[in-house]
Amino acid sequence: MGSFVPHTDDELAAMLADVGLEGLDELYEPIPARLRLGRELSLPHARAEAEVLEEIERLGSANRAARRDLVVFAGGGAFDHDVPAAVRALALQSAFVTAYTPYQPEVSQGVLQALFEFQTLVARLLGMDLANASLYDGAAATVEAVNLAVAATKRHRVVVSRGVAPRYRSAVATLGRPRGLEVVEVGVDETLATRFADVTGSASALVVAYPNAFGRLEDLRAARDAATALGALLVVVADPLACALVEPPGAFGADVVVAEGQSLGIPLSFGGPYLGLFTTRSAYVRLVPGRLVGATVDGEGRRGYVTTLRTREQDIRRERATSNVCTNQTLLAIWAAINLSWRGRQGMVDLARANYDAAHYLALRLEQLGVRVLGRPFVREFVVDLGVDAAEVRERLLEEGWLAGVLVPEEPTWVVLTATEARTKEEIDAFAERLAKEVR
Amino acid sequence: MGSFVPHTDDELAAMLADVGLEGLDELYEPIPARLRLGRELSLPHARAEAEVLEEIERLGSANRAARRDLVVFAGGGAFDHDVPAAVRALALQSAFVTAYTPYQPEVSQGVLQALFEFQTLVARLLGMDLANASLYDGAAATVEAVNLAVAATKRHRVVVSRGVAPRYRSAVATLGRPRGLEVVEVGVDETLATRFADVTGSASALVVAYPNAFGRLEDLRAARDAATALGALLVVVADPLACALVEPPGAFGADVVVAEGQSLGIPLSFGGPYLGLFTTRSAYVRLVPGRLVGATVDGEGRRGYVTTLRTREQDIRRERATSNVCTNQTLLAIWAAINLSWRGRQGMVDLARANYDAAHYLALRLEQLGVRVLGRPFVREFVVDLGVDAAEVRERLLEEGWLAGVLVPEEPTWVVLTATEARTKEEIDAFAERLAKEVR
Amino acid sequence: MAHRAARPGAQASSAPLVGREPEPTIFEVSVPGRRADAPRRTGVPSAPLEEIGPWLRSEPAALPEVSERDLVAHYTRLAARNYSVDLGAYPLGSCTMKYNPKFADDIAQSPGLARVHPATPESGVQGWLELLVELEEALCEITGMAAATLQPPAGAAGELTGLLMIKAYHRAQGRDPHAIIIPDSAHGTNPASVTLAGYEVRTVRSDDRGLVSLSDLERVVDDAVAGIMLTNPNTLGLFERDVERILELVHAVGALAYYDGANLNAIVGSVRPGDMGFDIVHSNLHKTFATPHGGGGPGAGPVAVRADLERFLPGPLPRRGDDGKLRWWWPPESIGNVHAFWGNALVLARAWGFLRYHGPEGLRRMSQVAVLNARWLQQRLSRVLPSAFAEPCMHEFVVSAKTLRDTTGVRAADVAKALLDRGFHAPTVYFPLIVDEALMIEPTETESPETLEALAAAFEDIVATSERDPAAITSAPHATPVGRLDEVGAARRPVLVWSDEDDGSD
Amino acid sequence: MAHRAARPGAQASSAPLVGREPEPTIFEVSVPGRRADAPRRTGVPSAPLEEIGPWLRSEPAALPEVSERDLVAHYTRLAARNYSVDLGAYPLGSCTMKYNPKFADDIAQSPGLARVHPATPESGVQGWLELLVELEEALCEITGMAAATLQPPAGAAGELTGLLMIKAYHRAQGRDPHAIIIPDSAHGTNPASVTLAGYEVRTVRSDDRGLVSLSDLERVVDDAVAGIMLTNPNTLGLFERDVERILELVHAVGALAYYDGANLNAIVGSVRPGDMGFDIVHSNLHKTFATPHGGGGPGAGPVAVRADLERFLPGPLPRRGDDGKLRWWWPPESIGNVHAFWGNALVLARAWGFLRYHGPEGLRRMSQVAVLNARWLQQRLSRVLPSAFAEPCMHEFVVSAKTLRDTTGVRAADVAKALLDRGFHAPTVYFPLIVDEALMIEPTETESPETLEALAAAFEDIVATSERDPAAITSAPHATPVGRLDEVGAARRPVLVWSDEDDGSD
Ligand SMILES: Cc1ncc(COP(=O)(O)O)c(C=O)c1O
Ligand SMILES: Cc1ncc(COP(=O)(O)O)c(C=O)c1O
Repeated sequence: MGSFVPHTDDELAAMLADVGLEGLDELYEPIPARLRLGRELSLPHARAEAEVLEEIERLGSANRAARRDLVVFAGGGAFDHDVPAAVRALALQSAFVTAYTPYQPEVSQGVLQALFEFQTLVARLLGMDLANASLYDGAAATVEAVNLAVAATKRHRVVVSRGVAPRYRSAVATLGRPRGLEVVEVGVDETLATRFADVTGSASALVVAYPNAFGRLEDLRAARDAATALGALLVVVADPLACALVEPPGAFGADVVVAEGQSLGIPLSFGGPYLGLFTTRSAYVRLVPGRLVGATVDGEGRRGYVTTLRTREQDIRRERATSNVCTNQTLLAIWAAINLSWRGRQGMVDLARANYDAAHYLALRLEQLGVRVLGRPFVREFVVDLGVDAAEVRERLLEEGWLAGVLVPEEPTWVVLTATEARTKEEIDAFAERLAKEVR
Repeated sequence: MGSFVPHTDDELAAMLADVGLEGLDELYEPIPARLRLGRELSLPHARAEAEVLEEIERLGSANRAARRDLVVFAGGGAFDHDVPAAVRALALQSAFVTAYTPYQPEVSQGVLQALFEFQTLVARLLGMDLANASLYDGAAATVEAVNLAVAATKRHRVVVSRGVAPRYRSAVATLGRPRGLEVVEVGVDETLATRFADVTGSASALVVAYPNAFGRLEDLRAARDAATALGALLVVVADPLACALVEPPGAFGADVVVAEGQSLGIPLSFGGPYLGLFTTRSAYVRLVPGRLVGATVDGEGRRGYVTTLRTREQDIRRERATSNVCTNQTLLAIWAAINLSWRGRQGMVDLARANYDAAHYLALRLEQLGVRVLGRPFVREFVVDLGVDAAEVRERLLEEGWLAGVLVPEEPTWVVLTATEARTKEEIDAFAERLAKEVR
Repeated sequence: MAHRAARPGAQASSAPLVGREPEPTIFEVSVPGRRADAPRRTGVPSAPLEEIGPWLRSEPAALPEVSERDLVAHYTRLAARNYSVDLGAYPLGSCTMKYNPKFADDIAQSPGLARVHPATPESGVQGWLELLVELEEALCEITGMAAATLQPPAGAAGELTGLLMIKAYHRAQGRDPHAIIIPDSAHGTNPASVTLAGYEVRTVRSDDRGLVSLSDLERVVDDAVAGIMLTNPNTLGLFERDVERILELVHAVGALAYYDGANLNAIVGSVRPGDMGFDIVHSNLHKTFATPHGGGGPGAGPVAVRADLERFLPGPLPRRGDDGKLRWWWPPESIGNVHAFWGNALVLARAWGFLRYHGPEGLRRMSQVAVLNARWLQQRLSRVLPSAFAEPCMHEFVVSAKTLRDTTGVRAADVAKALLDRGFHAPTVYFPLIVDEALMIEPTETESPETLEALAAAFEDIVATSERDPAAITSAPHATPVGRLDEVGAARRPVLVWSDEDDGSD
Repeated sequence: MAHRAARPGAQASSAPLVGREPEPTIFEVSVPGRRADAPRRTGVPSAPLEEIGPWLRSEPAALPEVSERDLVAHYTRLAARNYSVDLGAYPLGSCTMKYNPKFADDIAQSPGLARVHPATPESGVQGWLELLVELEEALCEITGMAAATLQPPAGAAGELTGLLMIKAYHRAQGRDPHAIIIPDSAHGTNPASVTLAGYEVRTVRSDDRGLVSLSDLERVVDDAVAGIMLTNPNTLGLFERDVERILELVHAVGALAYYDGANLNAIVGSVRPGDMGFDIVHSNLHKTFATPHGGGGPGAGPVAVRADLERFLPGPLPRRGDDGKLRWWWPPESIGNVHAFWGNALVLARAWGFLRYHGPEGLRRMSQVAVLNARWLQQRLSRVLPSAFAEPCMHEFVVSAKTLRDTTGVRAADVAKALLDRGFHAPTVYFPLIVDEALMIEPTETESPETLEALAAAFEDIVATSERDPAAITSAPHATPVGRLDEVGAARRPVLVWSDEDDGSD
């Protein structure tokens, strides 16, 4: 029987005697007998760790893993980036991995300072005044941005561009509608840009993606104007890597900028744990969801860090908290902070550029092979219309070791493609040739 | 151009100016020009770390790795054991990995205490008074044991059993003969036990393996008597895992017990880095090669650890040092110490027993299939005589995913087989069936 | 009662290494032009930037410029400034800071799991889907439920998911009651989630046993009630023995009962929320099933439900088809997705491994000993720090430093800080809100009797010192990298990002 | 000269975490019957023990009995009590404690390399053999040699291997000269290896330049000399500019010249031992090519030789056959094997990766900056700690605390200890033996100018403090887990293993 209980039988007996009991089962005697299970759980028997790991290897070999048996040309909020070895090694130090939320700052300066650096890095990357210490993922961050806008404007109508990723839009609906939000969608034009002109009335938030889920760079000046006309906050769902190359949403007057942080060096991980980035303007600091770390000093004037503005949080403010988030994604925030520091000022630009180059080369090759590319201007994702059922094409190409983009629910013949810094010219050439064969 | 030089060009220029130079090349001007290379080294161009790791994956896939594409039934000083995840994680903490030899004990208590625990664990396992803090590998430890015996007895004749692993015997010859040692070998009988009766004359050391390289348990009482008759020290090359199950050499009056420590949880690693274990009796402490860690106290009476009896070592004693060893295998010693503590008192017995069971089950299955097993009594290795060229059989079975034991240089139709705790009944059954088909 | 020899098996008794200077921020280590990265050569030609010309960033983001060497040193030192379970005991009540097995780290690193793109078609993720199905089944067996979603990335997200399902359930029946009952001892995420789900909080009081007051419950239950959220054992570490009666009252008005699984570590293998009558249950895998907390996440908060609620679960769910292949399936009345993908998948994989390692007996033993450790420590401390309630505790207990404060001026927060000096993490303080000077202590099953003894000795030493020299305790901690920090100042003038002008140390 | 702002990029300036108690040994944490391991179920039947009955161990070895949780805490805390390169600068002369890149850790963990049994037939290890061949070629190009063995697991093992080849070479020519010349500044492994090879040491003196005295060399060279061992730059960090003349004298009597590559980090890509005229060269991969030192190993000390010595190399060597396949090959007059298998293979793989990452320019830059850093620091410190010799240094330099001692009583060892308090590791002290109160400083190329400045400032502070308050320095260190330890007592009554009775702290 495996377990991490250290007690020997003798010790258990002695402790039971100390508390006046004869057996472990007696610990549950205060509980009405009919509520007690009275049998062993029906679960697989215990295994040694080596056996568990062997099972994991077996399960893992039943998956198609990037760079092992799959060349990935899919993004959609999950990109096949190189993960620097130093970043992984530093983030996975047990002092970070096995710590709790920094409730006792005197013995949590490591996590707190890392989060303070994270907040600074993210705010700078997205061009905003401040960032929080992480949310669950890009979808959750989008939902929280809407919540902030509702709280700030006291309006319940939310306008969301169809350029926002489908599962982010549906998360806004899942979590917003039950509490009475009216979620209105606004479509895109033939260049795949949001039709801001279609937006009318008043709203708490105008939510737009930058670049959008089709890869198209949106006109954030127009978005700002539209939001202002609505009396709404401008909420931008940004691609943090693209923001190293293009003006960040903050430069266009966005009120809240959120993002999926996976591109900041986090492994694909079948979709999680990822990292929700949340940034806003100083004016809204007291409406920010989740944890904020601030700098301060101790009695001797030594610099130190604490979680701050705690009265926004659920454990203090309870039903009037800005959010219910408690456990968030700290370790991934630390991971991203280390990665951003490893990449550095010019390195992030170069990385974004390498992705730009790879995606544009793929688009060029496809066009040369007669495939139509939609959604320019783009940074690193673009749409091709295959003219045939895209899901079937992806299935066929998967067998041959290619992940041929992500699907677009509303457009069954489209795929959104990308190519990261890890894709070689040879891989792109071969993939373009192969994909072009499927296109009608 | 990759490098871990942090300096920017501006900084290099400023530093060069500070030391009165104009370019980096000028740093070498004191060196006669004709000695300077004057061209770039002819080496492959620089690569990003991700590219280096991809090359490594490519090279690795051109190897047959245990548990990936090979089921290992070979030992010979290198066993396919489970490595507990906690052991790996703890040993590979950067505070251990990236430290130097503990020259400054006040900031090296981590490594020093780990080595002190290692010494204690190894001495207890092998039943000896004391252990040093590691040597390169089992072969080097055997050579050093002979050196100790020569220094202790001032005799230059060394008697080595043919039961000692071939490459250990040849290392003794390689490193002993040039300095005038006379290395005499003594053979084994039909039960594969050393013919101690054949040993005559006088010697500095009688070197015997326990169990020997054929897996056969030697009679260490007879060995002790033979050594005493020679006026020699009894040097035993032990299997540290077997010693959890059988009486350790110390119990039979061995003077020096050495071992290959790979079985103490160190990955197969294509043969290295492994770990030389070296233990002896207190009487010989001043002849011990390499590092010794001792307990002591600081000025406030706090317990602490230092390297001690340093006058044996090369940096102090120079040409009269007990050995030339400087850098040894500290990290592997820490690794083994953690592993021995994880396995624990009963766990090591159980592990040895699991290996005993697996090897004996394999032997039984082979015998049932008509294959003759040599070398009883054995703990976890035994010989089978295939009756055909063993190298060719191994080659064939390799293609099918089996590593069919290790060869015996003197006996081209023999293989030495083993089965560890990681071999399942199904693997053993299948392997025995397959091997039996090759046997004449 | 026998006192064992105090031996600090899991106590961070190690002395410090070097230096007492604050660690500079990475921005202060930065030097213009310095780099850690080195580019790949993929052979891909460079593309002209004209296409995005009007959008081009005018100035690169002001990220630091450091060498890999300095980055490694910086973050190695930051790690050295942080307490963790691996360093010592962490009796932080409600948080279940138990030992996280190392083999689970290998699971999370396994390429066959970690390198999988979430949008890979089903035929390319059969291994993952199998793992998820098995985990779902195991959680259902443990909680006594019928189906589960693994999407919620933490307990609070699970709560919200559950509340949205309660809403969907009532609406499907043409009803829309607007209130959720929670006890006054509830964790803050409960009321916060209630609000986010568009509900109103109704509080039910605890009685002097520390349990839900049945009479108060009768007062607050009516037709407007959509559900109740309970933790059992509750946040005082006490088992709500009236749970059946409570749920009866609630069910009688057509409301559903939600079980906050944060305290599941007390009962695994012995008692099941489903058998108590709950309709919806979340489990915090980062507590009970020992996925590490990561300094505050990632976690996972799967939500399991009774059979007739499966149709409302967030989608998609992994299900086995007739051909044996696993597919994603959308429950017919699904509330929608609550995560961009399938939840914190690698956290789920860790928990799967934890369950496989333990097996049924190991899991039962785990919870039993969690309770025994708490029960023993509660009794051991009763002389110096009396429990807030008389009931024998389950896996955690709440003591009150009220008497200590009244006699010495030393408060719960001071006791906590003094514990840090003694090589232990502090308990949870001032929660639950209904106990004055609360210290909530949860030793977990992975701490040995010797460690419990050392912990008790540390508490005793703190109380004894408080009586002798209270200032020594109220000025604690002394042995930490920084002393007590000015939290008021931090909130009054928030410095949330680093800037050259304002380094936060003025 | 310009003073830069001191910024502790690689300085361990972090404050301590918790506690100042010594960490107990694992034996003290042990409890009878406690276990961390859990057995596999392989289905293999248990075999009777009769066969080994007479041998059975009467009592299990007295290993500790601990939980995984306590083991993890123990070794996590031990790690927290150790300085390392990852924590801060380590200017330990002769040891080349540079930053070890993290991607090389991934190489050493790669299953395709790490899970290979050394006795796998050649057809199953083609990847490994290719790696070894490429590493051998690269080391030959870097050292200017023709062939190499990768077997020696450290520098000292390389030395002995080289000396055995010298012996084999002479014997093949029917000669057997018995002496090896080494300078008085040589590292201790040199004379120790000479003895182990069955040779006699002849010492050649250094002159007042800090270089080999040519006149003394003429005195000691004769027919009985089998070879010379030199480090160049030498252990004073000075380039032996007369190296050609030295080797000429040695070669003239038929002796061979051995290059101790411990200081190779000074010259890679700019100067090659082969071009200087050396016949045999070892390189310490754990120094120059940044494989981590592991607290004192594992290392690797490959030995490269000129073409006509290949036949003596330890075997087997990996060689490519006509069919393109790689095979093990035994040199015809091989001295035999010096390692049980093929050397510290995973260390070799790390170095292979380091070389691949750098490429030719990166390697040249690496050594250039190693020299620049030392040259700059030597000059920067000259006011407070004058160099032992006037020559401009290469990658390291030796200063003397003689004046400091004479004026304040503060010795080199005290300076070293005081540096620990200031967040740096200490330099090498009292080596080479020919310099009074020697402090040997090697910053390496991976330390930034800002770190050098901080290091210089720390030295200056120590010297200034010595002048003002010498006791503050002679009593150092103060900020470390333990103070100065009683080394004399440790050696007088050695406690080398733990026992219940004798816990070493009396
Ligand atoms: C009782 C209780 N409920 C809910 C939660 C919230 O869980 P999470 O932090 O996973 O969101 C916690 C967390 O500590 C808790 O203790
Ligand atoms: C000059 C010199 N030679 C030889 C050696 C020995 O090398 P190793 O420790 O690898 O055996 C060293 C090690 O520090 C050295 O500095």
